[in-house]
Amino acid sequence: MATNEENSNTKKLQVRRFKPEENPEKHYLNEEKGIWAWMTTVDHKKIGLLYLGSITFFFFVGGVLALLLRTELLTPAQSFIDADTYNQVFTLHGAIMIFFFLIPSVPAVLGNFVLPLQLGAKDVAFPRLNLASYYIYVIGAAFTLFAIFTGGVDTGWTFYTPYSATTSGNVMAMTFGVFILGFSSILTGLNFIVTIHKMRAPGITWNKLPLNLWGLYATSLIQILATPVLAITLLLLTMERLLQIGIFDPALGGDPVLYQHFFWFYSHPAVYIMIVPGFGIISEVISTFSRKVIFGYWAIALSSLAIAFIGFLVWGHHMFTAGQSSLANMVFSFLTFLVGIPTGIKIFNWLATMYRGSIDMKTPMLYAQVFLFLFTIGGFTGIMLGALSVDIHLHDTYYVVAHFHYVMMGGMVMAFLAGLHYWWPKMFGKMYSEFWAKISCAILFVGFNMTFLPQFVMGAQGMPRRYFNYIDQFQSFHQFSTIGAYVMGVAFVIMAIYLVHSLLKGKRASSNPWGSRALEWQISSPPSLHNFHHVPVIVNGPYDYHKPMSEFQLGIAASHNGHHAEEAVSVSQSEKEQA
Amino acid sequence: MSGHHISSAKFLWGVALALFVLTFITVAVTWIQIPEPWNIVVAIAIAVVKALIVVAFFMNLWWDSKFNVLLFIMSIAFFLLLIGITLLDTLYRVDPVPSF
Amino acid sequence: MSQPSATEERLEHLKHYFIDSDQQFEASKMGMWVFLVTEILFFGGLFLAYIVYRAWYPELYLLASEELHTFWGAVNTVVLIGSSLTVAMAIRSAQLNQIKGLIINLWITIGLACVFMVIKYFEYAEKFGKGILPGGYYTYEGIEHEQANIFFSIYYMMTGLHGIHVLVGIGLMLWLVYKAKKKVFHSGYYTPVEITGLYWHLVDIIWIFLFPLLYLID
Amino acid sequence: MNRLSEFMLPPAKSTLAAETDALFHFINVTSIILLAGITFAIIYFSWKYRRRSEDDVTPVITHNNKLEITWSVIPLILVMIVFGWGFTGYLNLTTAPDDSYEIRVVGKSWLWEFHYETGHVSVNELHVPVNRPVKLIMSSDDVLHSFYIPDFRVKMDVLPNRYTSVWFEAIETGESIIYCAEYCGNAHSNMLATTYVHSVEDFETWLETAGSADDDMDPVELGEQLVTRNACDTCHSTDGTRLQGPSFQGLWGSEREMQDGEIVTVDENYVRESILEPNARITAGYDPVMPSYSGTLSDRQIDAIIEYLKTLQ
Repeated sequence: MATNEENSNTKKLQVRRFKPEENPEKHYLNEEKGIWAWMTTVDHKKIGLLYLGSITFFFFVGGVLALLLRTELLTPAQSFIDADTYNQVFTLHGAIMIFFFLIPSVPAVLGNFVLPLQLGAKDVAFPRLNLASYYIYVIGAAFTLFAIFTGGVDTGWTFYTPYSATTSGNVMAMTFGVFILGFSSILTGLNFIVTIHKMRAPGITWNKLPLNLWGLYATSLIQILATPVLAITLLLLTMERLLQIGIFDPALGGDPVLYQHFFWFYSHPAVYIMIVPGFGIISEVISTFSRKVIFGYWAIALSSLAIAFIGFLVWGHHMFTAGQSSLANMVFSFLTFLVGIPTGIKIFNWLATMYRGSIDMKTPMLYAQVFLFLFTIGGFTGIMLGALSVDIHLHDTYYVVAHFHYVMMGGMVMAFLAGLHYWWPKMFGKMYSEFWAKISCAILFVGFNMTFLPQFVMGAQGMPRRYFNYIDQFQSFHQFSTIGAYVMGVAFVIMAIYLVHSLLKGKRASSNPWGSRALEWQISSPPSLHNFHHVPVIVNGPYDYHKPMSEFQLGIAASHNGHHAEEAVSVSQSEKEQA
Repeated sequence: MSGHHISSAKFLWGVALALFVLTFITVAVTWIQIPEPWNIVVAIAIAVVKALIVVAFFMNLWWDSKFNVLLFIMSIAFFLLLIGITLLDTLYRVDPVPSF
Repeated sequence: MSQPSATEERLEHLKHYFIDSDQQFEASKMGMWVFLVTEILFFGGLFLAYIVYRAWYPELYLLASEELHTFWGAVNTVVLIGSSLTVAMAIRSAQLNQIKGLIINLWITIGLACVFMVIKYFEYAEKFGKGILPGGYYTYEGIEHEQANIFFSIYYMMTGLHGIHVLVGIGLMLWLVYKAKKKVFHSGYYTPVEITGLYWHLVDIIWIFLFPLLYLID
Repeated sequence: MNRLSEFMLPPAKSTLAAETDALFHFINVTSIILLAGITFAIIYFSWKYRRRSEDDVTPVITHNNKLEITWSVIPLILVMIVFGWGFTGYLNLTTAPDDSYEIRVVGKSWLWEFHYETGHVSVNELHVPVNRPVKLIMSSDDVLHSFYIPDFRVKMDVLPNRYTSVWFEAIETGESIIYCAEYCGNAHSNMLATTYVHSVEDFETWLETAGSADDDMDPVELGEQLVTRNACDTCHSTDGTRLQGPSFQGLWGSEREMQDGEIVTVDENYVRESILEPNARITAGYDPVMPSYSGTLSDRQIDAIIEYLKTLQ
């Protein structure tokens, strides 16, 4: 089929080879200087780095909050903070990690940086909108910080009514902050969709699109379809507090379960906003470090879209005990299991890609393996929670806490770290210490499992979540878990040290340290301000490791601005050799 | 992929006229009391027709790229999903009643 | 007026990362459609609340909609459809390089939008006077239904949010008039007019649904 | 298997617990087998196909539709089994037998009230007969709560505007803990109660005597008991510690500033008002979160609590 298509509307192009410049003197990091140039940049790479700085800050804050929680839970009764503080801390840990770290992490940081590079474009379609989305994020964050310092919020990140409508504290500032943040997410998604459609380099047909971009594309679709519903939900909640409109507050005739429908219609797909771009990264990393054609390209690409779609139909599995109708429970349980299938397909395809590959266990690959293991556990425990009768027992216990940490942290954060280590040389033109990176990864793996495996057992034993005090029976589990959290803390400190060291004194990275065939590795590290001095022309798929590197560096000299994406291209053999 | 469709003034007036007529009809049918639930069905049907006319001929989706059409359809589809699945809960609740 | 060379003027708007005006125009329009998707789902949430409560309390909707004036709702529908027409005419003018026509049509649109808002103002004022205030401030006793306040909460949320969109639309039109007077738009570049038009039509469509759903219940 | 079960799950003390547990173990075992396979593949491939030289050539294997179908269909069959199993279990968990013994449950921040057909109300103590289906019809007075007995594998949210229910049939006498599983504010984690499963005769006796047991008690002693039994001490300490509400120590006869600035002497009238209409006047610095005990405590009981408060100086 693919060949037919190519024959029918193929365009002949005269191309030559453009070898990437090694150790470029001028690149995007030094071409424009000064803090003002950074704050007003419309360059997608710099905006990606601005996001990287911000989410690192919030990850640090959220992480410290997590350690506070774990420390408090060392003893069954109060250890060092009171119940009210504890409730605020877990609310903030959840809200910050989800809205300020997980959701923007892969799309806004790595996506922003890599997407135009992988498309062979000079920037995203709407660079100023891209910058605006960053500042919207900052304003949203400012509102949230304002809420923290003016009374705090103790509702849990889910803001369930009627508690959130009646509790004291500055819930309005917080929900308003998250409301604003939603627009940042929407604008990023909008930008990516249009960019992927309109700004592909000649030859990047849909079947040559890197899987990372399929992941980002699916994510963007979820962002634009789900986030507006969060916006209206939070707006209604704000109005509930401001004007007592009563739609969600039973004291005024409203229905709290309706709020949960509103909330989870966004917040379940949001889980896929977090994890689907991670799938994209893992596909890139596994193929690159196995130096092998990805197995089942279309299976992986389409399963991302399938997950994005089915992910919209399953929100009610957060509400099995909430008092929704049995019919809804049945339908939601059924649909929930269907999400498992495309997820399984991905895992098996990745394994098949490794089969007979040439596997180089560099840090990104190590993280990808860790991802595979932890995410599989997260997936299986998801099956457990999807089963209606078992969920009745496990709902709102530590089992759920452990499950989503396996998916979010074991899945998404590991994928993010894989991506960060993978693209780090491209971002900064520096290598990091492979030795310390692996040590840190190993410690993180151990610490993670120490923290969250005991929580599965506690949860199955009946330990409810969001508990400040607990019965003595659970103390040893909690203590083990807390030690694990500190081990993870150590891993992140090591990571911070070697990454900062890499920035300051790291070895210069070559343009393509991993020997990847993907387009972003065929330009210098770090890239120049406008990415490409030529118009890249793509003749092979991004994972065609059986073809020589020279065929991946083709292009036409830049005689004009951007490029059209529509047609497939073919380059005759003689031209290739000429190159 | 014609992004620059130019409609004639006559055509645009015609579209507006159709919309005015439909507005009149939707008000007029409330004078002849149609029984529940058909009155809602008729009202919504007319609104859908009006909306489609606006989308197709004022917003030029009729001549627009397939993907923009797809986007529009997708938004409606997901909106219907949101409503349809939520109604599976809200319409089918059976609450117990205490006997004392 | 000095005559800048035609090609130079035509390309002022073109960003360096686009190949030509067409690509830029297509990208902007697709971006606007994506944005409209989010708008539809944003209002979708309110429609959901409307439908859920209507299914629960059909009699409430019958009672409460009697407080709304079908006549003025219908007038507002006609006004908004008229403004959709003038926006479409404005785009046509821009496409044909008729800058004067563009400006006139934009002014008419702004005028109609203001008429809409004025009518809305009188409707609101009348209800406020009766004690039909949003949410917890609801004091009206003419409707014998426990959830009467919720109908009007939904009413105020829907029409209020729609009204805000109309105000934003007016702001955008004023900005377009300003730009048009500075001779920014011509047949080769009228993207802002086109995408503002798309936005305005969506505002119209939402009202097309709000009108029967809120006013025409009997 | 039993050992593992004891480690992973609380004791199964209701008729339906075993069914839930069976599915739990089925998913666990299947998952562990599959996880072991996947983990083995990861490690084995990583070692077997490790890079030996920079010039390694890898085969071009783009896809295999048979494989794709295999690893789609087999998991699909497995999850459909799990779905059917879970759904039938759920139907059993939600369909109470017609002859169930009914008890009304009211969740309040932060205590559980149990109303019996005799009119008796117990706080944080659920008494049920063994070997007889018990159906709880539940509602909340304020925010969302969730009624959770791990030993019985039942859980259901408790809503302010609707009734919800759970049912179970205990298979042995003894005690089981009740948690609130839906976050409900400051003392969420103290909103615990206990289920006492009695033999049928014991239950009948308890029900008959429950209301009148404290008739001939000394008021101070009764007051002390009532403070514990009615979960007052969840939020009001008796040793001066600040919890969600003011401590009882030194409360009696003292002057307190209210939120609106009014100064109130803690006397009989004020204590009575605070128990029956807690949100009428709130001490400055505290939130209006206490539920009303109107209908739960009799006049005599309130008097006893007052007598007890007088002793806490």
